[in-house]
Amino acid sequence: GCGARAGDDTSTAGASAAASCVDTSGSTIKLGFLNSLTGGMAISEKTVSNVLHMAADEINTSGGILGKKIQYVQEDGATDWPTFAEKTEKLLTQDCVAAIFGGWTSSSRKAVKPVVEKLNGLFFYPVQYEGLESSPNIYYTGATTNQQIIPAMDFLASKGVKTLFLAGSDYVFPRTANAIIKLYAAKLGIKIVGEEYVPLDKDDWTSQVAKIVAAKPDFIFNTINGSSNVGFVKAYYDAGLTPAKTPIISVSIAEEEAPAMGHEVTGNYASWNYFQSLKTDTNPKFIQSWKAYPNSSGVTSDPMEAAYISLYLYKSLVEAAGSFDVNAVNAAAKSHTITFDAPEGKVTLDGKNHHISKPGHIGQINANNQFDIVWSSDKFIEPDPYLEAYDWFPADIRKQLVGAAG
Amino acid sequence: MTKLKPLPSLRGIAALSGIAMFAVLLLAVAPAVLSDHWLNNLGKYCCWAIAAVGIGLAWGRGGMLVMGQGVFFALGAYAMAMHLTLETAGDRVPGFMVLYDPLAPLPAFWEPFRSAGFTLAAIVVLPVVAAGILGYALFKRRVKGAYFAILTQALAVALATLISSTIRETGGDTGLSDFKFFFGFVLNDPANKVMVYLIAAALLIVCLLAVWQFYRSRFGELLVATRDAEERVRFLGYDPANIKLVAFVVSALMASIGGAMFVPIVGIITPAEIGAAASILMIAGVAFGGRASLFGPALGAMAVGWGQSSLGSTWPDGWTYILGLLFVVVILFLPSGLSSLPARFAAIRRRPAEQPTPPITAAELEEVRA
Amino acid sequence: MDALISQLLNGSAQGALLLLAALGLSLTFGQMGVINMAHGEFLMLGAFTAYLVQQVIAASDLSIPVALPVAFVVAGLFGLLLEVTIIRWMYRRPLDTLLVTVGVSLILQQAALQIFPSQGVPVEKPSWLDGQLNVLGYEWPLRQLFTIVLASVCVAALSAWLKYTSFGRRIRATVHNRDLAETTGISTRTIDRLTFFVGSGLAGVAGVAASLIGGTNSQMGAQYIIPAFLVVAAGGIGQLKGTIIAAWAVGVALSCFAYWTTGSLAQVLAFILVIVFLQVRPQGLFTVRTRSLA
Amino acid sequence: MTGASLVVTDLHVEFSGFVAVGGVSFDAHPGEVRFLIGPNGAGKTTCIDAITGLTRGTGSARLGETELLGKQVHKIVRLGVGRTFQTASVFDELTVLQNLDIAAGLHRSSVSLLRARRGVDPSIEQALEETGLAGELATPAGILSHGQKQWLEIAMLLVQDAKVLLLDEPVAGMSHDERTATGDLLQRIAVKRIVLVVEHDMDFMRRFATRVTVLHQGKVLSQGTVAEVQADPKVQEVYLGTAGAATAAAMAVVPEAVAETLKLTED
Amino acid sequence: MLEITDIEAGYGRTRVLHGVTVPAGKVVAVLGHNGAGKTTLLRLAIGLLKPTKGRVLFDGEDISSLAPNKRVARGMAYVPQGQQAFGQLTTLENLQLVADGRRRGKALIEAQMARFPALEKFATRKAGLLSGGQRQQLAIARALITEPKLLILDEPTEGIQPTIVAEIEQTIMQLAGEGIHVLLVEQHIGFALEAAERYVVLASGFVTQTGDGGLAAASTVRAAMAI
Ligand SMILES: Nc1ncnc2c1ncn2[C@@H]1O[C@H](COP(=O)(O)OP(=O)(O)OP(=O)(O)O)[C@@H](O)[C@H]1O
Ligand SMILES: Nc1ncnc2c1ncn2[C@@H]1O[C@H](COP(=O)(O)OP(=O)(O)OP(=O)(O)O)[C@@H](O)[C@H]1O
Ligand SMILES: NC(N)=O
Ligand SMILES: [Mg+2]
Ligand SMILES: [Mg+2]
Repeated sequence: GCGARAGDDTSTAGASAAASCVDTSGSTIKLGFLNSLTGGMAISEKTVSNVLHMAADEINTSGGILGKKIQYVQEDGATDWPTFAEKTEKLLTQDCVAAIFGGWTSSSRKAVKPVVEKLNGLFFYPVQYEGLESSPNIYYTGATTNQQIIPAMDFLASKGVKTLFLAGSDYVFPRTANAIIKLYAAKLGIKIVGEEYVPLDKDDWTSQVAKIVAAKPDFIFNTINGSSNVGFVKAYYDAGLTPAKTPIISVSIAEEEAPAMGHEVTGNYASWNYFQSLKTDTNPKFIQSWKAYPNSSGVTSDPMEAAYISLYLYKSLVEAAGSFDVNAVNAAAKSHTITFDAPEGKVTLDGKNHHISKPGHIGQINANNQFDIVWSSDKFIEPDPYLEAYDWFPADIRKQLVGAAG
Repeated sequence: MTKLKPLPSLRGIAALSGIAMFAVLLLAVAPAVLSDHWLNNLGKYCCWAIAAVGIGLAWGRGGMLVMGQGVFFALGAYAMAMHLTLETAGDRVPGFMVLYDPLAPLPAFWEPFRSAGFTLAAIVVLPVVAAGILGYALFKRRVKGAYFAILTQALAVALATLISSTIRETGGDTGLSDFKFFFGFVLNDPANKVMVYLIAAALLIVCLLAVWQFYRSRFGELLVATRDAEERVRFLGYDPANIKLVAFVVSALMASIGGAMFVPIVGIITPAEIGAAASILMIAGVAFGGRASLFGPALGAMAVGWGQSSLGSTWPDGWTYILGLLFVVVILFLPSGLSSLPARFAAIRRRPAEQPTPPITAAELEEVRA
Repeated sequence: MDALISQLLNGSAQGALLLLAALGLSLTFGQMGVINMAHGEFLMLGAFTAYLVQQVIAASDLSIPVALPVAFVVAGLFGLLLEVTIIRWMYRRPLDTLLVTVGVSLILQQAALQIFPSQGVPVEKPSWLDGQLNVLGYEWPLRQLFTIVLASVCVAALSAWLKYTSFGRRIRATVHNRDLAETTGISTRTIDRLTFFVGSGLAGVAGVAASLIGGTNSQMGAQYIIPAFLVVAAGGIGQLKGTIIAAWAVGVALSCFAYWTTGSLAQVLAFILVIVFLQVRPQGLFTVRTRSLA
Repeated sequence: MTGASLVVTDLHVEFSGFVAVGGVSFDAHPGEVRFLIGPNGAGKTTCIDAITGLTRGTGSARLGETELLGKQVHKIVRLGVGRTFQTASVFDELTVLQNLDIAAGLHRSSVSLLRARRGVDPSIEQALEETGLAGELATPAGILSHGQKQWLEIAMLLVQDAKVLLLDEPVAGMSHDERTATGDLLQRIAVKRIVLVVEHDMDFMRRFATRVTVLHQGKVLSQGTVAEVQADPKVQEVYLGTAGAATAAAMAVVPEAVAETLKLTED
Repeated sequence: MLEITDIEAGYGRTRVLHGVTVPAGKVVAVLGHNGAGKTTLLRLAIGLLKPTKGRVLFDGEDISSLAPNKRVARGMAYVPQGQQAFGQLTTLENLQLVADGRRRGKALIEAQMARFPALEKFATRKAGLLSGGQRQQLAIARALITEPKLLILDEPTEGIQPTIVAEIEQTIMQLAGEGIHVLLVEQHIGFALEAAERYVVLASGFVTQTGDGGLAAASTVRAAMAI
C-alpha cells in the first residue's frame, strides 16, 4: 500500500510518525549529545562534547532535572552531515532521548533541522552562526549575526575603518555572514576591497594573502573556521602584515585556537559574547570547574560556554514546563521568562525565536593568548535572527527567506 | 568435452537461488522485522551496495580500481536531489539560493529537473555519458593501474570541491536536504518511506542479476582476460578499451542509481558523500566482501555501512581504528574478501584427507576465476 | 605584471612544498610501485615531530634546523615499520598497497587526534625567517624562499644518492623483477626497507616545511596526498626531473588560479589541468618505454 | 578460396635514430612454412611487430589487397593476422578452455558476448586435439609449462582462424620430440594458411622450412630454399658460423643432427 | 658441491617435484619434456622456491632455507629461462648491478663485453629494448660476472643465434674446465650430454633416469624421454 501523496492532508501522517517514545517513568532522563568526535571537525567539537559532559555531571550532582539524573547518549557526527541526520533520527527514535545537544558547523545544523522538525524533537545548538533561521525544534545558544557580526562591524566603524577585506572558509556560515557584512558595510560607508574563500580543509592561504597585501585594507574580517585559520595567520605574518597596520577581526578564533596558531597573534581582535577574561560573578567558578575537568583544554571559550548554557537552559525550560514533553517545553519558552546565570552574564531566552540575549564583546589578543576586552555593547543584545530591526537588510530578502523556509 | 557443460549452469542455479534468497530477505523479511530507523538505514546500505556491485564489476572483474565512484554517485544523487528540492520548493526558488542572490532566477541547469521524466532519464544518461567520455579518453590512451585509480580519485576530489564552492548553484558544503516529496509522495509518511526502501532493495536485486549475467557470459571472461593481459587481448582482435569501457560505464550507472536512491532515503546529499573519503569507503566494502565475487561487494558494503551506524555509535574512536584495521587485515590476509572464507575453510578441512576430487564450491571457482 | 611576479614566486614556493611531499612518493611509488596513501600521515608525523622538538628546544631559531633531520628519522622509522609489517607482503600486488595504506592512514589520523590536542599544536617559525625579500617590487616572504631551498637540498641529496651510489640501480632492478634481482645477489629486503625508510623520511621533512605554512593537526596529511600523487604521475613514474617540473607547474598554476579565480576553484582547476594533461600524456612528462607486453 | 599472400615491401622501422629494420622485403604465401632467421637483433621480431601494428613501420605490408601498416592492432588481427610472442603470453588466470573461447570469440557479435558459453565450439575441440592440450582443458593457463603455453598460443591462433600466423620462436625450450610434433602441426595448418616462423633452431628449420629469409642488421641478407640459404657464405659467416667446432656444437642436437651438420659443412 | 636429495616441492597446493634427487657432479644436466619440472628444480636450487621435503646442500651445508641473494653471495649464479633482464636499466647498468662492490668490477664487465659484442654495442640501451637473444646474452654475462662456484643455467641457448650458441657452449665447457660446477637444463641433448658428467631425466616431476654423461648416453636418454 502507498502512503500519503502530495496535496493529501499530511498533518495526521506527520504526527503519528512523531509519537514520542521518551521514557519519563524512571529516575533518569536520557539526553543525546551529538558531536563530531572523528573527522575534520573533531578538532573543534571534542571540546564541546566534553563541556556537555561536565554540565551533565554538574546538574546530576545538584539533583538532576525535575529530580531525574541525566543519562546521556554520546553520538559521533563524524564531520558528516548525513550522519548528523541519521544519528538525530537514531537518538530520537531508538534511544528515545528527550533532547539533543551539539553540532558545530551550520551545515550540521541544517542536516539536523528537518529531522527534528519531522520527529518533533529538540536540538540545542551552541555555536555562533549566520542567523536567518528559527526553528520551533531548535534552540540557539550561540550568537546570531546581530550579536556577533554586527557588533564587530560597529566596532570597526567606531575605529574609523574605511576599507575591509573579507576572508572566509568556503561554506554556508562565512558566505552568509559576508553577505550580511557587505550589506551593513554599505550602510556604514566601509568599502569592501576584496573577498576570498578557501575550502574548509585547505590550509594554504598564501595566494589570497598576496591579494590582501595588494588591496591594502584597513582591517581584515575573518570568518575562517577550523585549522585553516592557522594557515591564514601564518601567511599573514609571512607576508609582513601586522596587527599594527592591518589588524584582523575574527569570529572563530577563541582562547583555545589562539595559542595553536604557531605565531603569536597579539594585537588582533575577535568578536564573541564570552571571553575567559570576562569579569562576571559566574565566570570564575566556570573556569575553575573546567580546568579541573578531566581531559579539559585548560582554557574556556565562547562555543563551549554556549554549549554549557544549552544544557542549563534546557533544565530551566523543563522545570518551567514541569515536563519533558517537547510541546510543553516550547510552550514554557513562550509563557515563561527563562533565564540562566551564564558565565557571560544573565542570558534570557526569547521564546519566539528560540535564541538568547547575549552581550557583545570585542577582545584584543594579549601575549598570554587571552583577550583584553576593548569594546562591549552597552547592554545585552536581544537576538534578531532575521535582522528585522535593521533597515539596511532588504525586506524582500527577508520575505523570500521566510517564505522559502516556510 | 561435454563433461564441463553442467558446471556453469549448476553455478547458475546456486547463484540464482542465492539472489532469490537475498531478495526474500530484503523485500519481505526486513520490512517485517526491522524498525523504521533500521529499515531506513538498511535502505541506505542498499544504495551503497548498488554502487558496490558496480565497483565489483569494474574493479574485481575488470581490474579498474575505480577510486572515484563518488563522481557517478553524485550525478545520480544530485539529479535526484535537484528534482526533489524543486518539488519541495514548488514555484519558488529554493530557499538556500535566495540569500546569495535573492533576485536571480533559478540557474538554467536546474530548470529541466523540474520534470520527473527528465530527472529519471538524467540519472541513467548522465553517468553513461560522463563515464563514456571519461572512460573512452582514459582507456584509449591506455591509462590504467595506479594512474587510473589516482586520476579517478582526483576527479572525485575535484567534483566535491567544485560543489562545495558553488554554494548558490548546488548548496555547497551543506548540500541539499529537507525534501518533502518524492515524485508526488509525501516523504514523511512512514508507508512511503517503506516504499522508497523497497525500490532501493529491488534495484539492488536487479543489479545483482545484471552482474550475474555479465559474469557468466563470455563478456565476463573477456573482462577478466583484459584485466590480466590487456595487450594480449588486443592481439586476439579485441579492443580492450571497449571491453573496459562497457564495464566502467555499467559500474558508473550503478553508482548513479545508488546515489539517486540515497537521496530520498537519507534525506540529504553533500559533497562529503561523493569525495575522496566516501569513494574510498565504497571500495572498502567491496574489498571486505570480496571484489570479484557476486555477492561479496554488496554484502561488504552493507557490512561496512552497518559497522559505521552501529559501531560508529557505540565506539566512535574505535570504529575508525576498526575500519582502518579492516582495510589492512582484509587486503593483507584475505585479498579475495570474506566471500572466499568458505572456500578457505573447506580447503583447510580437506587437506588432511587429500581427497582426489574435492567438491567444487561456487565460491572456490570464483576464487580461481578471480 | 606585479601580480604575475608575485604569483610566480608564491607558486614556486607552493610547488616546492608539493615537491617535498611528492619526493618520497616518487621513490616509494615511482621506484618501488607502492601506492602509499599513508604518505600524507608520514608528513603529519614530521610536523608533529617539529612541534615536539620545539617543546624540547625552546629556542625556535634552532628548533627547525634540528627538527628536519629528526623528522626525517621519525617518519622514516614509521615507514620502515610499515614496510616490515605490511608492505613487504604486498609487492606482487601493487594496487592493493593503496587500500592497505588507506587503512593505515585512517589509523594514524585517529591516533594523532587522540594523542595530541584535538585542535592541533602550534609550530613556530624561526625568527630568521621573519621578513621579506624584495623581488622586483614584490615583498616575497622569506619563509617561501626557505621552502624552495629546502626542497632543492632534498632533491639534490636524493638524486646524488640515486646517481652516485649503486642504490638507484638496485631499486629499479628490484622493482622490475624481484625474483631476478634476488637471484643476481641483490638483497631485495634491504633495498625495500632502505627505500621505504628514505621515502617516508622525506615525507617527514616535508611535514616540517608544511608545519610552517598551515596547521599541525590530525587532518593535515589528507590535503597533500592526492596532489602529491598527481605530481608524481604527471612527472612520469620514477622520473625525478619530471616530478620537479610537474610540482613547480602545479604550484604556479594553483597560485595563479587562486589569484585570478577563487581559492576553491583553483583547487578544482589545478586538478582538472593535471587530469587533462595525463589524458594527453598518460605516462607523464618523461617516459621509459620497454618492449615488454606487461 | 585460394587465400591472399602476405607481401612486405621495403619495410623500415626506426627507434629514435636506430634503424632496426632498414628496407626489408619478402613475401609469404598460403601453403608454405616460411622461415625468417638471422642473428640476434637482426630485426626479425621487429618485422613481426611492425606487421601486427605493435610498432610503427614505414613501407608496406599487404595482405592481399589490404595494407596493414598504420592500422590498429586489433583491426589487423581482425583481418586475419595472428601472432605469438617470443615470451609466451596467455591469460594466466583463465583456464585453457576460456583462453581458447576468448580467441574464438573474435567474430562473435557483441550481443552474443553477453550470453553464457554453452558447450565447447568444435573449432576449439579441434585445436585442443591438434595441440595435445585436450587434457588440460580446465587447467588455469598460468600453471602450464613454458612449452604448453606456446602450444596454447598456437591453438588460440587456430581457433581465431588466422589466415596469417606469425610465430616468434615457437619451439624455443621444447624437446626434440616436441619440436617434431610442433613442426608437423605447422606443416598441417600451413596448407590453407600463411605460416611465418622465426627460429634459431637450424635443425628445425631444415626439417620444416619451405623457404627462408635471412635478416642481418635490419636488411635481407639472403633469401631462398633451405639449401640455398645454407650454402650462402654470408649467412654462414654472420649466422651459422663457419668454424668447425662452432658448427658442430650448434648442430649437435642429437647424433642424427650431427651427421646432417657434417653434411652441411661438406657442401 | 650442490646436493639435492629427495626433494618435494610445488606451487600452492599443486606438487610438481616428487622425491627428486640430483646426483653430485661437476656438470650435471637435467633433461626432460616441457612441464617435467626442470625449471622448478632449478628455482629450488637457487632458493626461489622452498622444498616441502628434502634438503639442498651446498658445500656440505644445508641451505634449504637460505634466501637466493645469500646463495648468490656464497657462489651460486642463476640464469633463468626466458631471456630475463632488468628492462628499465641499460645494458651496462644490468652488468654494473652485479659488478658493484666487486674488486675487479670494471674488468669483469669488460671481459663479458668482449665475450658478447652485442652487449658492448648496446651498452647504453635499455635492456628492455634489446632483442631476445641479446637479453639472453646479457643474462649469462650477468651471471658470469659474479665469478660463481656453481652456475645454474636454465636453457641458456634458447633463442640464441647459432654462432653464439656455439660460443656459449664453449664457454660452459671452458668454465667447467676451470673447475666451476654447472647445473644445466638444456634441450640440446647432444650438447648437454657432451658437457655433463652426470645427468638426470625428469618426467612429470619424477626422476626416471640417472646416469653418467657423454654422447654415448644419448640413445638411452632419448629412449627414456620418448615415453
Ligand atoms: N623499441 C625499441 N627501441 C630501440 N631499439 C629497439 C627497440 N626494439 C628493438 N630494438 C632493437 O632493434 C634490433 C632488432 O630487434 P629484434 O627484436 O627485432 O631482433 P630479433 O631479430 O628478433 O632478435 P632475436 O633473435 O634475438 O630475438 C635490436 O638491436 C634491438 O635492440
Ligand atoms: N607458478 C606456478 N604455479 C603452479 N604451477 C606451476 C607454476 N609454474 C609451473 N607450474 C607447474 O609445474 C610444472 C613444471 O613446470 P616447469 O616450469 O618446472 O617445467 P619445465 O620442465 O621447466 O618445462 P619447460 O621445458 O617447458 O620449461 C608444470 O606442469 C606447471 O604446470
Ligand atoms: N556556525 C558555524 N560556525 O558554522
Ligand atoms: Mg626476436
Ligand atoms: Mg622450464
